[in-house]
Amino acid sequence: MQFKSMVVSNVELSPGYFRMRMTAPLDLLGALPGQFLMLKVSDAIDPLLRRPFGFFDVGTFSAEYAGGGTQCYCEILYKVVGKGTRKLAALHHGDLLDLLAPLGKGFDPGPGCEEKLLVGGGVGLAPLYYLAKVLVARGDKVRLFAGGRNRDDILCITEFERLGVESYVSTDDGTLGESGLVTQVLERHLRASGMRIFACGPTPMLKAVAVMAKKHAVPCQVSMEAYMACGVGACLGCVMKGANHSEETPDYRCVCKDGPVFDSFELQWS
Amino acid sequence: MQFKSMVVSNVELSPGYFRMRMTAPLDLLGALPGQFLMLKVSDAIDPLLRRPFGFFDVGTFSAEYAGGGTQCYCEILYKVVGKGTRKLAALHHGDLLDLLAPLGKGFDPGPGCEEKLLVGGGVGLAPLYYLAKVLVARGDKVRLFAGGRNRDDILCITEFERLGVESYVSTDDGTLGESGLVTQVLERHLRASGMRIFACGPTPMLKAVAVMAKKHAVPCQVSMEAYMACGVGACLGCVMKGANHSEETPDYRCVCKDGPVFDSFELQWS
Amino acid sequence: MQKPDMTVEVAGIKMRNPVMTASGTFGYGAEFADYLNLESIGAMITKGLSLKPKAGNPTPRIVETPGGMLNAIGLQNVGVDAFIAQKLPYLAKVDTPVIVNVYGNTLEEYGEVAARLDGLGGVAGIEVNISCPNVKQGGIVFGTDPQAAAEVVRLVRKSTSKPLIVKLSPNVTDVVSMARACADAGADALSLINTLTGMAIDLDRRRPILANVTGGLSGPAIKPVALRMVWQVAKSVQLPIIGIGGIMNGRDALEFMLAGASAVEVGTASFLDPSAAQTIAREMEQYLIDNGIASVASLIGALEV
Amino acid sequence: MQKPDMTVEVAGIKMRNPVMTASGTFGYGAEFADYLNLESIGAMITKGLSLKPKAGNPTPRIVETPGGMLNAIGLQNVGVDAFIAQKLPYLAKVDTPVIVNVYGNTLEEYGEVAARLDGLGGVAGIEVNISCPNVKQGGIVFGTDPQAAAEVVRLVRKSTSKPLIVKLSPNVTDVVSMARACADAGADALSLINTLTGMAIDLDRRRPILANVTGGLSGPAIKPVALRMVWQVAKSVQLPIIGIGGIMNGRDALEFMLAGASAVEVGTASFLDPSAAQTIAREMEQYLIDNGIASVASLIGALEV
Ligand SMILES: Cc1cc2nc3c(=O)[nH]c(=O)nc-3n(C[C@H](O)[C@H](O)[C@H](O)COP(=O)(O)OP(=O)(O)OC[C@H]3O[C@@H](n4cnc5c(N)ncnc54)[C@H](O)[C@@H]3O)c2cc1C
Ligand SMILES: Cc1cc2nc3c(=O)[nH]c(=O)nc-3n(C[C@H](O)[C@H](O)[C@H](O)COP(=O)(O)OP(=O)(O)OC[C@H]3O[C@@H](n4cnc5c(N)ncnc54)[C@H](O)[C@@H]3O)c2cc1C
Ligand SMILES: Cc1cc2nc3c(=O)[nH]c(=O)nc-3n(C[C@H](O)[C@H](O)[C@H](O)COP(=O)(O)O)c2cc1C
Ligand SMILES: Cc1cc2nc3c(=O)[nH]c(=O)nc-3n(C[C@H](O)[C@H](O)[C@H](O)COP(=O)(O)O)c2cc1C
Ligand code: FES
Ligand code: FES
Repeated sequence: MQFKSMVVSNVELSPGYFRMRMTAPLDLLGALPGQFLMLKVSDAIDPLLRRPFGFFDVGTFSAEYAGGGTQCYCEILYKVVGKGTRKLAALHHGDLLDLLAPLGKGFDPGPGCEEKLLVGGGVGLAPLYYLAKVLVARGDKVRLFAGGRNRDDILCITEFERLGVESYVSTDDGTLGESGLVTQVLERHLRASGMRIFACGPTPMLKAVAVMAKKHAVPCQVSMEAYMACGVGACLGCVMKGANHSEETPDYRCVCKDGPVFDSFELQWS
Repeated sequence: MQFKSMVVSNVELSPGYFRMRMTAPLDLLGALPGQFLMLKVSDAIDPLLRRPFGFFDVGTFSAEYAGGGTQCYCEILYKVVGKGTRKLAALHHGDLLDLLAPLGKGFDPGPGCEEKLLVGGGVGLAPLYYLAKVLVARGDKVRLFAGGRNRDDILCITEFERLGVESYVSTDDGTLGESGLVTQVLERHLRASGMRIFACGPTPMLKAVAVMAKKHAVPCQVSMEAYMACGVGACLGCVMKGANHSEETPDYRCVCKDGPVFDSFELQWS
Repeated sequence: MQKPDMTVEVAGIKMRNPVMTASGTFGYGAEFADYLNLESIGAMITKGLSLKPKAGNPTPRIVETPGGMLNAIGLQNVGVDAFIAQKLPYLAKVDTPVIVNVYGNTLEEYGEVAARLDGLGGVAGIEVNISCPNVKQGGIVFGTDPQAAAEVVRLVRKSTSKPLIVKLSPNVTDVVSMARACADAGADALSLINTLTGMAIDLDRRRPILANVTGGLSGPAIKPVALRMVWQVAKSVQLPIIGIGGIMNGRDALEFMLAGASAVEVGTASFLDPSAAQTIAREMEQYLIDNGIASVASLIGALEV
Repeated sequence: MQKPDMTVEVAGIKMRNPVMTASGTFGYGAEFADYLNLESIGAMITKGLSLKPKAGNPTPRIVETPGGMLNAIGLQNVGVDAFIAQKLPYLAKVDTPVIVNVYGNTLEEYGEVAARLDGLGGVAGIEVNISCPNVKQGGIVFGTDPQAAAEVVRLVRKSTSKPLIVKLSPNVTDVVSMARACADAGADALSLINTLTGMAIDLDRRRPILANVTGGLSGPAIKPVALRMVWQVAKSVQLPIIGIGGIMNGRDALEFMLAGASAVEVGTASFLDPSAAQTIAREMEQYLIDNGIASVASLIGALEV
């Protein structure tokens, strides 16, 4: 869908990290965790391209300004890194945005009997929160492994805990939770069956998780990032190498259309 | 000077016409009527170039938000015509702008004994208001001839009248004041000596005024507009032909540096 | 007032309005079906097609620049056979002309791809890309040397009876001589411009941002260059011209028509707004209505210089 | 940390930092004295100078475009004699190298203008503009044909002992062959790029906006093209390069240095902010401090490809 959305709120959670709520048509309630949206930050040419963000949450609220009617919303959790996100951070209630959503393929939650291990860090936690919400609602057992360089990379843990998700935090410098890599903490919980990993975060972290998942033969889905222009599979700007890619037998996947969530075994990690 | 300025207020006077007050350093009190400022509407690349505007007013006020201290301001009166002015119209109290001011050469008020005839229309009235204010403060006799296609082009007449300026309004369609051209009304008041004309408005109007001033041998100054890039006489983008210009003996004047106010006899009007 | 006549005809291809989608920016059409009515635009041009499937360049392949973007996709495509088997059937059902953009690594390949498409229902015409800056093997020569370009065009002309559009590169000293060479070699129409070759650098990593180092610049930034070239070529060559480059709205499109274009292609704009092509056609029509202009074709080359 | 070494030397001209002001965008220097410290920048390049005073083109001469601007000033200038009499004395008092940009309507004029400036105190070097797109008489040929360019450079070389910079046009198929021709003919350094030829149209009036119809595109929009050309030339030619095109801030300037430029020229940015050249030099220094880089010269050509 393409729709005009109104900013409901846009709050700085911790320095440089913002949570923004936008209005959406009711159809967006069908959006899957892991799918994403693309928004046009400016109607001028700067910045030119849309910016992609995962869903941090999708739901409904009673919109006071709309006379208490039920209004669908979506939320993103974003980090200010460049000119687009800088402009986003300056938006206020009432500002309008143009959205494409939902885009791409989301997480496959798998059977309910499995234990769901969510692994992420920084803004990688954003789509995992929406995933956790959906999994918890289904009654699944969910654990969160949140890692980062330091405490600033660990966001919204209380939100996860409020859902009843058990959280394991680790930081490289030990400023929050255990000191060390998130994969070390994750590995202690891994068993060969009845588990499924969902990971989102910086590519090196995803790679480490993918390698570990392979070693322990645990199914693992990763949510990837790539520079995007169109978001709909048309420009071929956002591709990644599939597991069997070679110069002779090319196997590129579009992050925007075939992903952003991939089975970690499908991708080439070298 | 180049300085950062804060928007104090930005009010729509009539549909599409705005009056904006901005803070300025005290030195700006030296700005002459007819001089102008250039402001950067956006810190991004769109719009890229600065936009030029005449001074509608320059003065001081007691700034409540600055603890009642005396603050210098400048004001512009502008019409929304394109993307730069559209962006300007969206500014609020507290927004920041980058200004170059004062630029160019202002009106030469001439001796006090003369009668001052101000001729303008639309936003051309803007610099004339500041001129009227200065002339009235000197004790000069000032008359305003405001013309336009219809009533929407006649702005701020009450402001002029509040200064004690006698105003003669004419519109092409007769929706305000006399029906007809401003030059017809002006001509009725012209005498060969003891008068000085100051005109600002669309080029055809200025040309008509210049021709009439010549016919009656009345000194006449006109404030011109031109596309500008630098505003300081460096790019040579804003030139006009001087009276003696020819291909062989070129005589170009910079509107930004040699103008925007010119003696009407100096320019080529063909 | 009556609705204005928005139809145009280019190289025998009749279009309901002058707005076509530019190759490489509209996938194979289906990607955009959710966002606009494919039967509301003038024509669709598909992603550049080569004889064999092509992997394209390593990533990153795109980067934003001031008022534009660079791409170095490297012509990743499914190859002509897969296109015919998998993509064309969908496109053929849409009541809008489909123009297939083709590319060859060698002179011969150009001829072969064109030959495979000849006689196929659902293919309204062929746009020959002699101007892709992002592939190494000779692409540059075909697009920048009039003789080489003429050779490609002659061969493709022999290989197909379809309407033949040749797409020109802006990375040349003299676009008019390229245009003349293609016209003389048998092109039915010319489209221009393809992207300007550019580069972006990651200062902190001290590396080019694109894996391919250089890429093609598109978007609003290039519009003045595109307008100039369209105007130059339209003045000098007696073929219909399709204008391309930074078209974002109806006014931009109409400016290209004044400069001499019979139709336009919309590229980067479809990334900013997937319904751009339809919106632009609508804005053009509205401009005609607002200004009492009866037919869009009357604006072609109507610039007063 | 110690202050980094910002000095560079180009064609024997020693500069306190790599930021020069581009010809035609900084007048004759004095226009900017109120807005920045002329002794804080690397060098000043003056408006293109011809033998006789030149009226330039009719107006409008400038127009804004997406992320850039077109200009068709047409080299309005006071002529070399008036420059020496009226402008140079002021400039000579400023402790910053002054480079004089020169232009000839004919081959001979190039030689004569250069000869008049030879031996003059206060002139640190000459930048030969073989690339102005806005004048009719042959300007295009000198800037787009390697032989013609080489002829100009040889003649100017003979006419002056000053450091000789040749400014290249981007409106060519192969900028490297232009660069080589100028290098072989005796240039001490190359500066690039001049403006890209473009056009803008007033849809409602159905007329070109510029009286000259076409003009030169400058500003952020052209930066990717400029970076690419600087990189191509720096790889292939053994002369110092001065990078120009859309430089708006210190990061932009440093990107050009990574691509191979020994110094940069700031053009359009001075219109947006008359203190731009000084600000950019300061931002470059700050980047070096923040990243512990001891000398700006160490970044020249440091791009890892
Ligand atoms: C599927 C997907 C989901 C994402 N979800 C989130 C999220 O939930 N929260 C969040 O903070 N960020 C998320 N990102 C990253 C986010 O898109 C970038 O941080 C953002 O585009 C940066 O824009 P900018 O203008 O501030 O930065 P700039 O560096 O100025 O952007 C320049 C260009 O690079 C692109 N770009 C820069 N960084 C990235 C990146 N990491 N990934 C993709 N493109 C990039 C921009 O889109 C733009 O085209 C996601 C990215 C993808 C692909
Ligand atoms: C010395 C001077 C004083 C002026 N004073 C006033 C004033 O007091 N009030 C007011 O409303 N307007 C004034 N103008 C005109 C004002 O500068 C333009 O209306 C404004 O720049 C339009 O910008 P835009 O982005 O909205 O329009 P766009 O059409 O989008 O602008 C595109 C480009 O054209 C230039 N441009 C467009 N119209 C004009 C114009 N009439 N004159 C000069 N450049 C133009 C813009 O500066 C910009 O570079 C003055 C112009 C000059 C030269
Ligand atoms: C991502 C991308 C891919 C492109 N692929 C092709 C292609 O395969 N064949 C081709 O002829 N042109 C290709 N182009 C060029 C466009 O068709 C068009 O000529 C160019 O982008 C300029 O138009 P625009 O400014 O409207 O985008 C591509 C452009 C982009 C941005
Ligand atoms: C208004 C204007 C006038 C110019 N005049 C000259 C000139 O006289 N000689 C010259 O060599 N280049 C001239 N140029 C080109 C600039 O020096 C520079 O090469 C070009 O603008 C690209 O740099 P930028 O993008 O930083 O502006 C002019 C550019 C502009 C915008
Ligand atoms: S962003 Fe265009 S194909 Fe993925
Ligand atoms: S605006 Fe640059 S010289 Fe007047």
